[in-house]
Amino acid sequence: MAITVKFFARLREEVGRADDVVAFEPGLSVTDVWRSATHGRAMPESLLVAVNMAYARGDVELRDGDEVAFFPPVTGG
Amino acid sequence: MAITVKFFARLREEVGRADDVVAFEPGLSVTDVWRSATHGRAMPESLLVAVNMAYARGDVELRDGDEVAFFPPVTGG
Amino acid sequence: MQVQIRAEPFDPHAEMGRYQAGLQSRGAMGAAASFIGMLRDHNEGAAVREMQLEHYPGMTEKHLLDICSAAMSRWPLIDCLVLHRTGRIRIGETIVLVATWAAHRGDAMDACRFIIEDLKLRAPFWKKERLEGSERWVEKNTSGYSL
Amino acid sequence: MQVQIRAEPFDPHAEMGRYQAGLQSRGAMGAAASFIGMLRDHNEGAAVREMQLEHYPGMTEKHLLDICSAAMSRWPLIDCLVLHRTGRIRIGETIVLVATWAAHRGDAMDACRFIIEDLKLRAPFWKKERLEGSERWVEKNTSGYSL
Repeated sequence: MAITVKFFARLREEVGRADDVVAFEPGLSVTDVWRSATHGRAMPESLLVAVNMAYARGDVELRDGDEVAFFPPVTGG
Repeated sequence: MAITVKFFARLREEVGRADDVVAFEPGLSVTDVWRSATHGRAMPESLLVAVNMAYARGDVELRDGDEVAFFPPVTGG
Repeated sequence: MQVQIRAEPFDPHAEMGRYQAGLQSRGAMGAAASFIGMLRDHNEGAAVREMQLEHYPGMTEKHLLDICSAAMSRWPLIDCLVLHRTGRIRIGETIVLVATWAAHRGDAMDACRFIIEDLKLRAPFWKKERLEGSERWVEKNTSGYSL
Repeated sequence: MQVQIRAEPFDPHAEMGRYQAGLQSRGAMGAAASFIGMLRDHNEGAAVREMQLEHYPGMTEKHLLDICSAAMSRWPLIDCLVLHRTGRIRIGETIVLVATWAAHRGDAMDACRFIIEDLKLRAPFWKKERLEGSERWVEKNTSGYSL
């Protein structure tokens, strides 16, 4: 099983892809997923995180099958 | 010459007319015009006054040809 | 800047769209705000059948223009529009439309609110409600919030 | 309550009119408030040619519905509507429409403002501006007032 990873906007361009998959293992946090999917890139200070389409913090522990999204500050409206 | 007097809404109904004319004399105030046009009726506490279509106070001294309007609190919008 | 007293029903959405389409500085407009007031079928505990709306021809137009001018000088507005009904008004019909245009949202929304609040407080209009079998003058405007 | 992401241009005035005409409780509605955001030809000192607007399919709709639900529970609203563009947007085109309906004006205007401010702060949309010969991501939304 696995964690689905998504990148949006400037972050998608910087990381070089919109989607990724990270292998699930018990105790995996959002921060772990970021490190794994970006090969250790520093987490931007203004980074926003959503787990299963709801805003979440970096220390959230994930469950198998979760969708984790990383994106910059939003600029809609 | 004269002062034109107007009454609106509930006040028009109570006074029994929409328009009136009061003879001008030097020193005439808005309050004088009210007394003259209403035959001494008490001035309602919430009464609003306009002179030449701009809000005014009761002690304003009038000039010949002025239009004085009396009306209750406004309820537009 | 436009202010009109209307004796006949109007569609506030179509009026706002038409007015906006006629504005020159389209590229400068980032925000529009509007308020629409409509006749409800209940007011202060009584069922309302319809309403008669009276104004002070001349002063009302002048006062609405003054309110709009005050808003235009207080906020960096591109334009504003006020349409207000008079005469016999039926349930659901629009009583007033206030619309503002600006580069930025805060200015448009603050100015729109300022105009409708000042209009409610000071513009010479008077409402007489026709209830079931009786009539009454509306005594004063309320704060605009449900109790 | 309706929330839609639109990939094509829309007329916000016609959309609001159409939605309002479909509402049941016409006699209960005393107030409607709206905010319309449009693409300006200038932003932060640069001439803007057009814009590309990206969203997070699924989360964006969910988040807008959450904002509307929060507004409906905080104010006694009758209904609310949010339409938001995505894709390639040209100068003057509408980016967002927020509309609210209530019995009283304060509730409608406060809720409309709450929705657009929360949308600006938290709804997952990202703007990329195309300038003369270059592109840039918009870094963050501003307070909504001219400097």
